[in-house]
Amino acid sequence: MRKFRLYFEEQNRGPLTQLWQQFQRQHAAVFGLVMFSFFLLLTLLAPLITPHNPYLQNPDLLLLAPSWSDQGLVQYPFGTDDLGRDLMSRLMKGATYTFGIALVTVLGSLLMGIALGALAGMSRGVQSSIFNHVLDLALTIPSLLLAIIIVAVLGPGLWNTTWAIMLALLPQFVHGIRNAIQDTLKQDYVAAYRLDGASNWQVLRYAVLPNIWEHLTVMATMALSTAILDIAALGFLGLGAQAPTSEWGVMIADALDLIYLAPWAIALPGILVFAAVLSVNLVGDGLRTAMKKRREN
Amino acid sequence: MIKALLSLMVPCGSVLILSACQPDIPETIQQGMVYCAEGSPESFNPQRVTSGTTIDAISQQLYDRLLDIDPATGELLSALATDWRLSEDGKTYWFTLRPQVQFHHTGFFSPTRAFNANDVTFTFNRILQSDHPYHGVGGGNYPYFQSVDWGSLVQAVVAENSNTVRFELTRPDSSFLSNLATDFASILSAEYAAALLQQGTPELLDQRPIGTGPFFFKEYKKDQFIRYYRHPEYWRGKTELTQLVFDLVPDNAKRMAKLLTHECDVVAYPRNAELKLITERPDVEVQSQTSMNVGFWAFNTKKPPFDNVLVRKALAYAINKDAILDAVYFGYADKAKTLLPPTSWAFYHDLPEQQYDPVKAKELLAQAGYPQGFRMDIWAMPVQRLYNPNALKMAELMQADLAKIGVRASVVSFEWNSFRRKLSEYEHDSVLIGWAADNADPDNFFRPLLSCSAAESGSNRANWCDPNFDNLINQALLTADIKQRRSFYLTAQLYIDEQMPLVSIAHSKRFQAKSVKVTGVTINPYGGISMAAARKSL
Amino acid sequence: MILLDIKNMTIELETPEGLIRAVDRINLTIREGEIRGLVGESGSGKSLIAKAIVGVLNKRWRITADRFSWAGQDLLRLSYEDQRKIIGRDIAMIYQEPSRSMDPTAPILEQLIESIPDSELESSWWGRPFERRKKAIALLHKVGIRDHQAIFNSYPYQLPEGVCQKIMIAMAIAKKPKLLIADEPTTALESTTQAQLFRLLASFNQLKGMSILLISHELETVARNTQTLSVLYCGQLVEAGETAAILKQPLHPYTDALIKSVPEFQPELASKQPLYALHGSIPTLQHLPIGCRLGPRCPNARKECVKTPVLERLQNHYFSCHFPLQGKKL
Amino acid sequence: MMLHYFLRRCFLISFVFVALTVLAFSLSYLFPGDVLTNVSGLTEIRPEQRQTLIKYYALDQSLLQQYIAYLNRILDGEWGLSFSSQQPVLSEIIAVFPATMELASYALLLSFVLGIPLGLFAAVKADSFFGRLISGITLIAYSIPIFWWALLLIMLFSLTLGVLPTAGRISVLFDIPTTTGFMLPDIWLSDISYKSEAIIDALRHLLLPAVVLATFPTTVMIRFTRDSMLAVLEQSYIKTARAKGLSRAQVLYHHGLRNALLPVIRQIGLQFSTLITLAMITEVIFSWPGIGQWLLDSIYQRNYPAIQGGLLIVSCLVIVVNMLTEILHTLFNPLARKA
Repeated sequence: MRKFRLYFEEQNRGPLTQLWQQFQRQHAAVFGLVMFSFFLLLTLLAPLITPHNPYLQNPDLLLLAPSWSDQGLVQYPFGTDDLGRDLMSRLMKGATYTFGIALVTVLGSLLMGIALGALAGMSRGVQSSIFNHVLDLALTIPSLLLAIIIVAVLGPGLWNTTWAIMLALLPQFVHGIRNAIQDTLKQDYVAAYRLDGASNWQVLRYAVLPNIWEHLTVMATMALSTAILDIAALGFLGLGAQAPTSEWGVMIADALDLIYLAPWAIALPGILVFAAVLSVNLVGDGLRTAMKKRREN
Repeated sequence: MIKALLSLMVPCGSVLILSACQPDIPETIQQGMVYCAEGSPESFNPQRVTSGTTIDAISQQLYDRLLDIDPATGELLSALATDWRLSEDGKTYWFTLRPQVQFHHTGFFSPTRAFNANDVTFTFNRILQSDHPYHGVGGGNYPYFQSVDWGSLVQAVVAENSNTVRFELTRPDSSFLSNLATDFASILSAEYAAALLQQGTPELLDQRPIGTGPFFFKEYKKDQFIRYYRHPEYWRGKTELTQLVFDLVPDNAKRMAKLLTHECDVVAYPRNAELKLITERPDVEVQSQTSMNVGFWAFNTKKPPFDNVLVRKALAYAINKDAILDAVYFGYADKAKTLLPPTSWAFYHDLPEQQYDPVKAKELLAQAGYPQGFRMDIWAMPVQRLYNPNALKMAELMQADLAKIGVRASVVSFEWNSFRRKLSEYEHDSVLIGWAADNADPDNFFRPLLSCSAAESGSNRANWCDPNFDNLINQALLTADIKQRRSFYLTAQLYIDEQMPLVSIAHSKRFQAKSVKVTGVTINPYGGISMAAARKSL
Repeated sequence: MILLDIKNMTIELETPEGLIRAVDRINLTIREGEIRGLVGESGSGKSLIAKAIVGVLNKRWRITADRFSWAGQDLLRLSYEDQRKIIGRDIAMIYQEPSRSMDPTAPILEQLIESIPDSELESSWWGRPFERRKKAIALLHKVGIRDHQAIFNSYPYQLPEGVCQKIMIAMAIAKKPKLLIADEPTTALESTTQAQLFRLLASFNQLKGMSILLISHELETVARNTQTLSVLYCGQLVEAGETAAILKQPLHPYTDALIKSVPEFQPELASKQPLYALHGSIPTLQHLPIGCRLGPRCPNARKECVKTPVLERLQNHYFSCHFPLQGKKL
Repeated sequence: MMLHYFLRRCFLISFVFVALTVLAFSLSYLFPGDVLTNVSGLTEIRPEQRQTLIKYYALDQSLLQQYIAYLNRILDGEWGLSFSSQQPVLSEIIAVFPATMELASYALLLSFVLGIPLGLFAAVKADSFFGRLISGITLIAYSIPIFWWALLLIMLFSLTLGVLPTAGRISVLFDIPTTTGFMLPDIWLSDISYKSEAIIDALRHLLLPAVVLATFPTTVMIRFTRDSMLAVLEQSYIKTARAKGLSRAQVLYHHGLRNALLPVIRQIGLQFSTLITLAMITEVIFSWPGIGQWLLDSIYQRNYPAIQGGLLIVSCLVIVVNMLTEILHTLFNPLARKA
């Protein structure tokens, strides 16, 4: 549907609009973006729009079937769990825990990563090699093991495990940012900045960061998908969120005992975690291919 | 490349299909049976434990006792002791022992002589004499015997000749015989103990057991399985099963899954929620048995604010027992009024029922000086037992009930063995646990749970030591006349209701799910299950 | 006889904004044993033509031609695979950066042996690897590399550009091609190896009668080493013919400007005199002028130049311009 | 040149190892509870024993001496006693460790056998229907949470179809003496009569956990091979090879494959620590008696010496694997040697 162009005017669109055009062209990525924004909205608005109080136990409505099966009630669309709490509002509230906390973890990890990555990237010689080796160490410890150690020291709890995941994601970020910074430092326009007398900080602020923030977002999306999976896994193992909180991983672990009576109690949180991670991955992939396509032409 | 891939897939596929048919598997496997237990045993010597999980796994399989209990009537039957005589003043007992009873022949020890009197004296002197070489081995605590204050009861155990033993007591005790019939009083091998002492590894007596029971110990992989082989010269006759494996599966859903995929033949404590589902399946059946047990919520009476009776009564009023019965027991249990189950002959029928009344609870709290409530933790045991199928779920329910009266409760749980260790050191505020009877005697409920000697040995969950409660249950033991003992127990139950050291919640039926191919496995209402008569058809 | 005959070949690039015509209806003919030059500023599409001939362009390029015949055989009718087979057998190509056009992780010996086709070997199959090795050594000696042993088991990144280019030539002549396309072979080399390279190409041309298509943007190296010449501007063929005739008497204003801008061709250039340069710059592919693409920059551009000029012929001197320098139709 | 490279590598590894032991050492202070119990692992320490123990574990000296004492205790295999079983931690680890290695190696093998061909196929036929199908499935498999994926497989294959068992390495009725710790070789070496049935049963027990664990590495392998192959296809030396007249398959096989697969080896090293995390989760779900389940039990029991031991052994494994993939990468890739 090429626009009819009467006058032959110059059309140099900024890199961002080009990126958006490439991104728009991939339908899967757009679908991912829609799902991602749905989850984002759910995370922010969950406390307001949940039909029932997620922690209100209703003793005479135990293990109600979801509304689409015959004995289900319509005001409990997804039925209730074995303590009589409405499953749908627990799932919505769960979005704030699993999705929301994952976002917070990735942002924290990103900021720390930028700080450390910049230090590692800008410094040369011994200092940068020290940074790399310390990160290689952090990279060797699997995230679950890190979580176990932190839980052992601080005790289980949602916020303790976010520390564990943040530390687990950090090495990926710092490695990625350090490589990105060192690549941009090789560019000529950085040398030009230096010649104009820019200090390290100005080079970082004006030359390097604006050029790598797209790469950062792609890394952030990849990290977000691992963060969601890790939070759900830690919740499932009982190291992360504790019993009454309605984090998705914990809900699957609770519903495990009713695997025959209420299979939907396991299926629903699982589908939501899967959808959240899929949306993040679709957006991440879409961004990556858009950047590649933009670089090609 | 793709061709190479395909050529790799074909052999793997065929191997899988081949697995469907079972060619000639040797006898030890075909006649082997798998019992899925809900937790790992703490030790292989019943004297040293009270937890039902361990008793189920070891006592009836490896050992025999002097006397046994008839599951139907609760009467005492002769086992290793063919018959027994009581002196007139009721203070000395004579037991004549069964001849030609062989101990186990295993890889690590083979006995030279049959069972005789010094095995009995060794088993009980180990508990009584603190200077006995084996007394201190492995920590030196014998919770059940200490809780029933056996040390001050039994003066001496003497072997008059090779097959008669004499017990001298300090005072007449009507529950002595039933205590000898409990699983804790299993007979060990003196010869094996002497051999281990010589080797200098006495603690192996409790880790690699030797007994006279139907199976002998082959192998134990911690938290995985215990493997028993058949004891060929068992005195009641060789069992049908050649191999018995206790598969340790703490997770209830996994245990149920293993039953449905026939990886387990018998499963302990199936989840109450799934009982309906199992009865519909043709290949699996459920056995149920009303058994003497009680699930309760005990407060640590030494820790403020639980040392105040008003607070304990308020918490009792705040709990909605009917909701718990529906959500946790799924209606397979009856509401408990007092510690004793209704089936016990000393049950107090017209004791007033504990009502669910949050308003009164708030008043009591205000009276006790806590108008805006306080913070406490509820310890929920992670393992599923017959008296409490899902303590974590029950704790969550109570958490919501307590929140209504302003009490902020948090749920705490650890792995089963460290959970019990921390409980016996009274680190808890309150705990959801329970007790299953080992014999028909009501004293088996009061003494191990609420007596002062139980408080020292760590098995009194309420940490409650009340002198006049103690002398009530002691007097009950002195007379043998049933009517008089019942009157003491009635006043004892009334006293517990006033002091409320613990809130009894429910008496649950005991369930066991097994595959239809397995026969001869019955639930023993008192103490551990026995696999001696089990048979597995193909 | 004519080896390669291409009529009206256009190459277009699919871009999101639509089709861009990079090369616009060019003709190219190469006879046996002839050395033809292809000159044009960078971005005029000369390497595109070479890659189009050899068929290594990726899917986003669309090539259409009226006639594309090789040694009398019209390739358009054949399937893509058969075209590939014929061209692969008879045409060889060498590139600008030799070190980057060799597999970085494969030793030189392996890449050399790989380029020796089986048809060249006579001995039976078990003697073949030994014979291949002997042939490879012979090839290296032919291109002037004495110490073949060190070269064999080293990797491309360890060798200087000059040696890499020689190895590329060795690989090219391994299959005794009829035509060798040299796409700016000397840009990455220093001047000494440049002269060596041209001498090598000239010797192959005389000894084996192998015709060469030399693509370059330096007019004077092409002028010295080629017999015939074609000049390209923004994808349009502006002039073609005998190199000497063109240099002596350029008909197209762009060729004239090219020749004037090379100091060696201006013997009467006084010192400190400003060098001649065509004003303006080459338009980008997206904004090509209609008609004659030199239009806006041409010194004697007129109204008619809006129509794309047709290729006209003066004996064997072709030019496409409405107003050639020598005036209309002698 | 290679020797210099090895020296630098060894220095890096030793530095990381030292940093790791410092972390493990500091843990016994960070963990709640009395330091002496955390270091020694004895749950009941009688008062008169306390003094001799403090002297033995050098807790009274400066931190540095304590660290050095800790280090040579670690090196000669004395890792303290596990709280729950009062057995030496090292012996328990040695008992459970091979099971995890077995599961992880089968998963890696599966990811190689499946991942690389599919990745190449997806790269070569990128825009064909199959190419897009493979990338779609990889994206989905990459985003499925592993524990939920395991539950689904169990529900399908074990409960409804009843074809595969749900847990364990082999049916408990089979009494297999452990010689190497790996199940299949153990069966082969053992002198039991029913060897073939035991192997079949072990394979049936191995299938589901291996497939579940292999999902993540396979998707990573496919994505990475596809991306690196696409990058290689853009390279100019592929164009020259095509121009040389080699057939399409020859070009791909000789030049494309090798250049594409080299970075994949390095990628395995980086992904190995995530593989261990997933292995731990798989073990918990399939109650596979490996180090993952052992570690998770030890966190439930607050078994601090065991956690320390687990941290050391797992991190050393990951370091060794990283080092191996690094060395393999430099051996095969001349370009890396140039750097």
